[in-house]
Amino acid sequence: MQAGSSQLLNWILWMPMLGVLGVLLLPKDKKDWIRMWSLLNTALTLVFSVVLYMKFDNTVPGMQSPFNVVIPWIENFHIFYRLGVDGISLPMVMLTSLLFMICILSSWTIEKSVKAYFALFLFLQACIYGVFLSLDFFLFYVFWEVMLIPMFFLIGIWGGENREYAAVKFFLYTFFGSILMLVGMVALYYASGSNAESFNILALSGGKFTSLTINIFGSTFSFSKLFFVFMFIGFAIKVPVFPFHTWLPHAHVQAPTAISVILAGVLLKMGTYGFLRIAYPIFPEASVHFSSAIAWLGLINVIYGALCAMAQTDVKKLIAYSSVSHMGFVMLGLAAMTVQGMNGAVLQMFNHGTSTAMMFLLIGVLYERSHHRWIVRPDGTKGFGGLYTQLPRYSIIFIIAMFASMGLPGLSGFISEALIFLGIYERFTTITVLALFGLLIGAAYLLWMFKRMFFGEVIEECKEYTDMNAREIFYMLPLCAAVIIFGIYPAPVLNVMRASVGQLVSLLSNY
Amino acid sequence: MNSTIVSYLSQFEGYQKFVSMASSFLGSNASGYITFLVFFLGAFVIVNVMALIGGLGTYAERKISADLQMRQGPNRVGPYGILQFLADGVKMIMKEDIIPSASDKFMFTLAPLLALLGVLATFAVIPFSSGLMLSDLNVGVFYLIGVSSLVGVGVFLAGYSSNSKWSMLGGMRGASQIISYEVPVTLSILSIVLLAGGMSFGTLVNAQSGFPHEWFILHNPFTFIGFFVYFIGALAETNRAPFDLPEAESELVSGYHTEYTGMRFAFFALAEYMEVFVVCGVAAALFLGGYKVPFDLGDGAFFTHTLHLPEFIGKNIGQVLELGSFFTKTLVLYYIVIWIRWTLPRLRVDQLMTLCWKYLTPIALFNLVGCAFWMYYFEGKSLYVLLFKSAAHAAGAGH
Amino acid sequence: MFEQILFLLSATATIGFTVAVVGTNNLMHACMYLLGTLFGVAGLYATIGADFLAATQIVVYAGGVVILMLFAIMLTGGAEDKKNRFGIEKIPSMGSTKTYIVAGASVLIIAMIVLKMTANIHTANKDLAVASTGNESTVFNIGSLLLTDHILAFEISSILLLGALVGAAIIARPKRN
Amino acid sequence: MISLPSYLFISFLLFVAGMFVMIARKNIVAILLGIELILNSAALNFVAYTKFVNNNLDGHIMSLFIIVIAAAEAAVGLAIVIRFYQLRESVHIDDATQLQS
Amino acid sequence: MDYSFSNVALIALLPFFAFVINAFIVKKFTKLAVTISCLAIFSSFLLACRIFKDVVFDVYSSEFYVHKYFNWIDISSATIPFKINMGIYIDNMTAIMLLMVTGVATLIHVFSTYYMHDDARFGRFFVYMSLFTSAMLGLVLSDNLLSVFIFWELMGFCSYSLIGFYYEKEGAGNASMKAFMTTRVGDVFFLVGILAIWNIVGSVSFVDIYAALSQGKFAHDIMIFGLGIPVATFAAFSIFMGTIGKSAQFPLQVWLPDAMFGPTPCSALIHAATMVAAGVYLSLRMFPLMEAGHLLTFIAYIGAITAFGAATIALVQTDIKAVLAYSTISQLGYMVLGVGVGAYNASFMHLITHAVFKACLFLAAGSVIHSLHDHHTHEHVQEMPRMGGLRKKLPFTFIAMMCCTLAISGIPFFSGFVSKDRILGDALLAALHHKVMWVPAVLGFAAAFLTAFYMFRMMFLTFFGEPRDKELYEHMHEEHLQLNSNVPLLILSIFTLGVFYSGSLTGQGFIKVFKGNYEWFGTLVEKPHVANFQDHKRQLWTMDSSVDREEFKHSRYDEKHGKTEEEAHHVHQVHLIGALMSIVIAFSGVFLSFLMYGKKSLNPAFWTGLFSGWYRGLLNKYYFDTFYIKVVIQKMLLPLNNFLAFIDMGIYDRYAIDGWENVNRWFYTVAKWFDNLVVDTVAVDGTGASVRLFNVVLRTLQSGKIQFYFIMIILVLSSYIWAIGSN
Repeated sequence: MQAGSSQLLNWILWMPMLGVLGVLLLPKDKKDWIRMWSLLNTALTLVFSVVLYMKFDNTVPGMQSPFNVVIPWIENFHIFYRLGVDGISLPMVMLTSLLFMICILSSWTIEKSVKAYFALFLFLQACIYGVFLSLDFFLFYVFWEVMLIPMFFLIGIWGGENREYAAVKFFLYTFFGSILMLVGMVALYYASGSNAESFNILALSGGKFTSLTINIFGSTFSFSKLFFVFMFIGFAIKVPVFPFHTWLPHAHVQAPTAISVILAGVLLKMGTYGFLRIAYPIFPEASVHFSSAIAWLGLINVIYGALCAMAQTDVKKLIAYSSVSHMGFVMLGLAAMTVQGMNGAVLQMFNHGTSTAMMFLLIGVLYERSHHRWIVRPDGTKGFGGLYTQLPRYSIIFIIAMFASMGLPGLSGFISEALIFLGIYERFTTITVLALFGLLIGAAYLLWMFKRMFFGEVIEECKEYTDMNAREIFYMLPLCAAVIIFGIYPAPVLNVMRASVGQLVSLLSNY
Repeated sequence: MNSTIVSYLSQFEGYQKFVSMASSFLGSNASGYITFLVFFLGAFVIVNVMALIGGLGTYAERKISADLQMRQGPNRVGPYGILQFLADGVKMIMKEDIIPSASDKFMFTLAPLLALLGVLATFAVIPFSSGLMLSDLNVGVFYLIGVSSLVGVGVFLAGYSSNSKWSMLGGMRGASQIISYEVPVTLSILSIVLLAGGMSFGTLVNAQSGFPHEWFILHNPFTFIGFFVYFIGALAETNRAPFDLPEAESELVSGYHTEYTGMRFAFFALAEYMEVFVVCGVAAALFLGGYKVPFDLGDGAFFTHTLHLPEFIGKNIGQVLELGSFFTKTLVLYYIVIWIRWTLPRLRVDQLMTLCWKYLTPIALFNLVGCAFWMYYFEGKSLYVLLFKSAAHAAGAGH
Repeated sequence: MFEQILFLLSATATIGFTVAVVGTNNLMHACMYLLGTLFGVAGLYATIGADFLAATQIVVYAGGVVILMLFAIMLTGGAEDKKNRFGIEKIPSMGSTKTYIVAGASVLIIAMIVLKMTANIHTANKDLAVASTGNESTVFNIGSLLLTDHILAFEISSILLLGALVGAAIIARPKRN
Repeated sequence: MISLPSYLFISFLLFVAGMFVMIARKNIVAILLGIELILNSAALNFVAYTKFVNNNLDGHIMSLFIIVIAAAEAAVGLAIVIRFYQLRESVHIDDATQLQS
Repeated sequence: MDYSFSNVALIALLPFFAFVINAFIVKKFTKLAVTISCLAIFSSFLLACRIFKDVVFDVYSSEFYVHKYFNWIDISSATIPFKINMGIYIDNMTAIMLLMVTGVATLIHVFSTYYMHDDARFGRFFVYMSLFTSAMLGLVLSDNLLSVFIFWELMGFCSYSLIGFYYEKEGAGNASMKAFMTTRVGDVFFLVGILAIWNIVGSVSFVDIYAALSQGKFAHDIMIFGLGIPVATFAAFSIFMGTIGKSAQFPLQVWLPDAMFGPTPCSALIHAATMVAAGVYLSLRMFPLMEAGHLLTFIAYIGAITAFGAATIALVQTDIKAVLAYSTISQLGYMVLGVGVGAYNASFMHLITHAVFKACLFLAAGSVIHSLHDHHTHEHVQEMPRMGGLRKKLPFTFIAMMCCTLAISGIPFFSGFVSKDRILGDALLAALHHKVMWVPAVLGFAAAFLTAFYMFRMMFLTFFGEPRDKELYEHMHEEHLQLNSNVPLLILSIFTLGVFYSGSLTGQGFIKVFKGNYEWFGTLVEKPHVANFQDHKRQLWTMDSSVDREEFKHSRYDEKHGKTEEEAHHVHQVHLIGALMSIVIAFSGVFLSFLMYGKKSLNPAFWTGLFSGWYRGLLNKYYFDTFYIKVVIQKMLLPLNNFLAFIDMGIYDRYAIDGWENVNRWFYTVAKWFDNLVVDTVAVDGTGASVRLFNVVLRTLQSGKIQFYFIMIILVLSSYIWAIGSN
């Protein structure tokens, strides 16, 4: 530990763990105590994150040394407990803190083994913080993997009717990617000389493996290109990028509301965060080499996700595919490797986190009333109709969420998408023009869904639904505020990230 | 050895002259012998004075209880009956010394001696004043705790060796009670040790000052609670009401000393009253500033330097003030102990244990951890300093 | 001078009480003699400057262990020999001639060996033996050592104590119904 | 007078006495008593050596741990004795031949 | 003049504040919310008046220009700068636009308090209107394309919300979605254009774009889809696609008629006066780029086709609002045609005049609809066949509507004549110069004829003749002069007079406005100067390289660009012809309509019967909707979606991903067999058996006596120590 270092990151990381302990100590029957405790815990974490944001120095690129924590962990293998925060991870940490607090509120109605639920939930939070904050590759990997455990149980126990299948699929799929990543990690460890810095992400980055080659199966490969592909698959599964995306609709649809929110709002960002933190800085020349491939995959994500979303009759599945589409924009921004594109990508990560979280939360609210999610039932009848008349407050918030997701100017999605397009147009003009049609289709499926569910006469079934109650409105408000405020004035987020992103871009521009 | 009776005396010229005179008389360095002599004398005086105080304790108890019950109390022997305890003592000595035939004679005789020994040994470290302290051990408090647990052995042996059911039960109760309550008491003391940074009484008392806000009891919320934990635990350790279960008359005739008569019984009684004084003294020393006098009058500097009194007189006036301070605090606590005895009803055995293990011990542990946190976060500053000095500092009053 | 007086007293007490522990046939008395031995050892500690250790010895043994043993003796039928529930008479529990002989033989062997060993070590280290210097307070140093160099042992022993506490409570609790 | 051999001798006596008690007595409590003696002898040895040979505090700390272990041992051992007595109405060592009650 | 950023931006911000406040209080304090909205827009109007006053009466110059900006997004890192600025940009055109928008919006707000009063969501309507007005004003004030795009989309959102205002109706949902999606098609292209311009200029501020144009930065090609396209053409086309979407030009005109599902005041403001005109405004702003991209011919064609096609469809509509909707499309087509033929300020003038008279027309139609209340269905009547003879009951509405109809038909002395005639005159001039332009010119004149015809058809059907639905007529109340119902109409109808816009009838001196200038419009509105304009010609791309492009660069009314005497005379001649032709055409249209619907000497049914094929086509709007919905969406897009979704979940996920399960199953069957037989039975159990042998031996040493063990330990230890010691 360095002298004078702040323990803030440790607090943020371990606070949820304290929460888990507290939940475990509370008696099983005191459900409200457990909920209140979890809420208190997440609120405290949020406070810590805000303090972190306040103390953050916008002008400094890279890791902010006052927050760094370095403690030897397994010294024989040069594994350290190394935490740090920079402009890329800070928005993610803020997002995580905010969403988890909101999700605790939205999970208030869960009655099935409350104790286990909240314990796992807080555990999940800690793991996610671990991923976003760790600077040691091994530590990163550990959190990355451990995160699967609570997720598996949360989907598998509290999910919908087909939950076991979804949980197992999610687990195996992401696990497959992680194994490739593990291979990459080990290769890096040996390639960098297995010394004290071999797991240090910062020390590894900067294009040190450019000219290295490796012999596998008798043929020679470029070390960096080979392992960039490995890492790429590992992260791409999490994002998810086109051929690896099929776990997502299952997991989202089957997961309970709060978990869907976390899945879409935070978990998907871990993939793109991995690119920004690991794949790009460590293999810059390979990233530049593969950037057009990434751009094409991103384009496919955008268009394909949007088209698939349009065909869905299950609202949640529709939103799940829309996440695929939106994460495609992030991939496009990453492929741009310009300052606008990268900033836009990070901002889009944040903005998609808020807007898609709103969508999932709203669908959760509706599901609590209707207990089904069909826009059109398989037999062709309407699942919902005239909700605008029946649920006016709900509809207004839904409109905000929908248009934010669609990228309406004045709401948060637009700025990030515009920045991404400004960034990528320079390098891939054709892809940009094609990807812009993703916006069009995006608007189409959302509006079509909205039209089918909200307009028209109230159908018989919907007449019993009650409008959102105070708790539900309360937890939607911060997200609404975020969506609107960052849509008009994104500087609070952009200022934080620009120095770090700029550093990354200038690294990449050398290749 | 920070401040003992010897080191106090050796700062005066008279003593030094006496030592050199004795050395020349003996032909070798006599300081060791004289130190031994001083210790011996000091111990003798203190033991006797304490025995007196123990005796007076019985008188005080009777007088105060009478007062509380609107009676007269002893009033025949001496003025206000103040010599009553002497009369009782004479009566005790005159009584026949009975040893039950079925008892274990060796241990029957050993038990009261052990009890008395345990109490008297503690006087070695009690800080009556900065000069009047027999030995300022580095492990003072620790020593005190250890030695005073001999009382428990004595009580138990008395109960066992009497070979009587009442005694047996009383002895068991006494021993278990003393062992149990040692835990919260020690933990509360430990939190004070944490704040003062040492276990010698000199360190502990010197970490405080004359005014109440400089005492450890008002140092932080944890010590404030800790004082009460200590006090309750000390009551139980000395078998005082409302924890006087080992000698509960209504249940066990007279508890572990049922079979004892005469001077052996007097030893037990004396031990009890002296132990009450000891625990009150420790409470005063640890929590209430001990012998400290306001405005640092105790070190005599005021009298010698400002009033230009001779050094010997000035310092001794300081010592007297300190003694007064210590005894005032101790005796007030003593009064409270007696007051409690005549006010509160006795607990049941299980309630006693519940109180100890389920309430006092966790609270004491919490206090200990709390004090540790306090030390860590506020760098050991007291609540008063934090509230007023820091506020003054913040207001720009200077550094 | 004090120290030498104290040493003489303590050594005498230790040896005397130990012999008494071995010699007595009354378990209760043995226990009391043990208390004397322990105090003697505490005194010995004090003579070589282990003040904290001496205090600990008194606190732990006099306050805890001896009383515990007294309790145990009392709860297990006191000092007298007893028959077991099968009615078969056994060797007296405080020992018989036969056990004394066996013990004496064993002790003799080990005593010889230990003496030989200490003699070896002693001759080997004769030059290294330093004279006792001034006795300073050990409290602070022990405290800091416990929390720095020996922290692991310290923590483990605390866990051990906790385990012993819980374990003893559970084991000694009479069975329900 | 205060020298290493004298301490070692006292410690040796304690050890031998403890061992004798352990072998000769058949009462379990008595055996535990012997164990205490042996532990004390070891602790005394540590302190003596550390004083006269190393002149540091390691021996003290070791002795502290010995005391701790002695306390724990006494607590658990006596608990077992009491439990054993409840089951067998005996504290005779030779009655303790079965691993289960 | 002191124009700080804040006091100019206040024009747009006041309605926005009204929106924010109203959004929260509208449920509880509806009246207060409405008042706040109206006051906000009126204050904006006053502020706009101040700017307009400065433009016209204080400055008297064409160089009125305010440009202030602030830094909105700054993501520049240590090495790479990147900033996006937002700002306000005021020139003469902006000032006129501001006045028009705020004025019309104020009157419509006032009218809405009457029209929407009985509606259940009276307050919420004003919330949307405030947001819309602020967005429109923001667009007008914008100094760059990105903020134009932002407000553009915001207006789209308001339009969406207001079309879907009656969300209980199924049709409202469809219409709103259609409107949003159709304009969104254009918007996507618009965004492409913005990106292209940004990539070249490094900014999208108008000033920077003009500067870049004059420096010739657009003179290169860009590779898209493997094709090389001149970047100016690409950018101009993309931007113009935005205009097509927003201004409902061919082929994206389908949404505007459906947009009439919204409340009539919103149709007046959004779908007639302001939002749809914003598309044309954008084209005018980007006029130099259009020129640089050689896109004007294309624009002219699009405009003319739209103007003519929409006019033909309007002929057969029976819904009063539908007629007005198609006429709006048609008039927008005129404006675009004006852009295409280079009639820069004529086009802009038409934008302004059209806004005024079309807003008035819609409000009048609203007044008519509001007064016709069907007591059976409890709905308002919009169908013209059930009207007729309303002149007597609605005299003020009739006056207002008549003025506007005269204006739109191009009758002299009314504003429509002034502006439309100039566009047509320029079109004629262009046609004379180049054969390609004949088609737009002819279509333009034909559309003018049709306009006069269908507008008067509407007037005749509505106000003249005998009431066709007697019961409806009986239930109508007499109209009285009322501050919030027909006074706004009358105020608007005053401004349909031509003198407010021009000092002349045909472009020649008639009234001197100020300082010897006849034309305040011509003085104030001037084509953006692009000095040293470098033309990028690409041999393979340009349709006809022989065309003298220089001709298109200056409007005929551009006084500043000195023409030779001969040229001026030529222009004058052509315009005179054009004016005469349009007067003749207008009157003949009116006359034909009078014959058919006034005097009823010609039976419309005969003509429809004669051209029944055409008639069906017109009724079905040339099958555009059918094509888009039935073919493009239902036959192509949705099946594609379903197919992809099926591939994704049904085939790819099911076989390619989950299929691994079978592979695994085979593996573990083999592994299980191996494990059972070899590992478990032979290796593991065998080891156990061998251990058991030793047990038998060692068991005998267990005596169970502790002291025995203890002695053993001592002996063993002793021997061990002995062994060590003896060494």
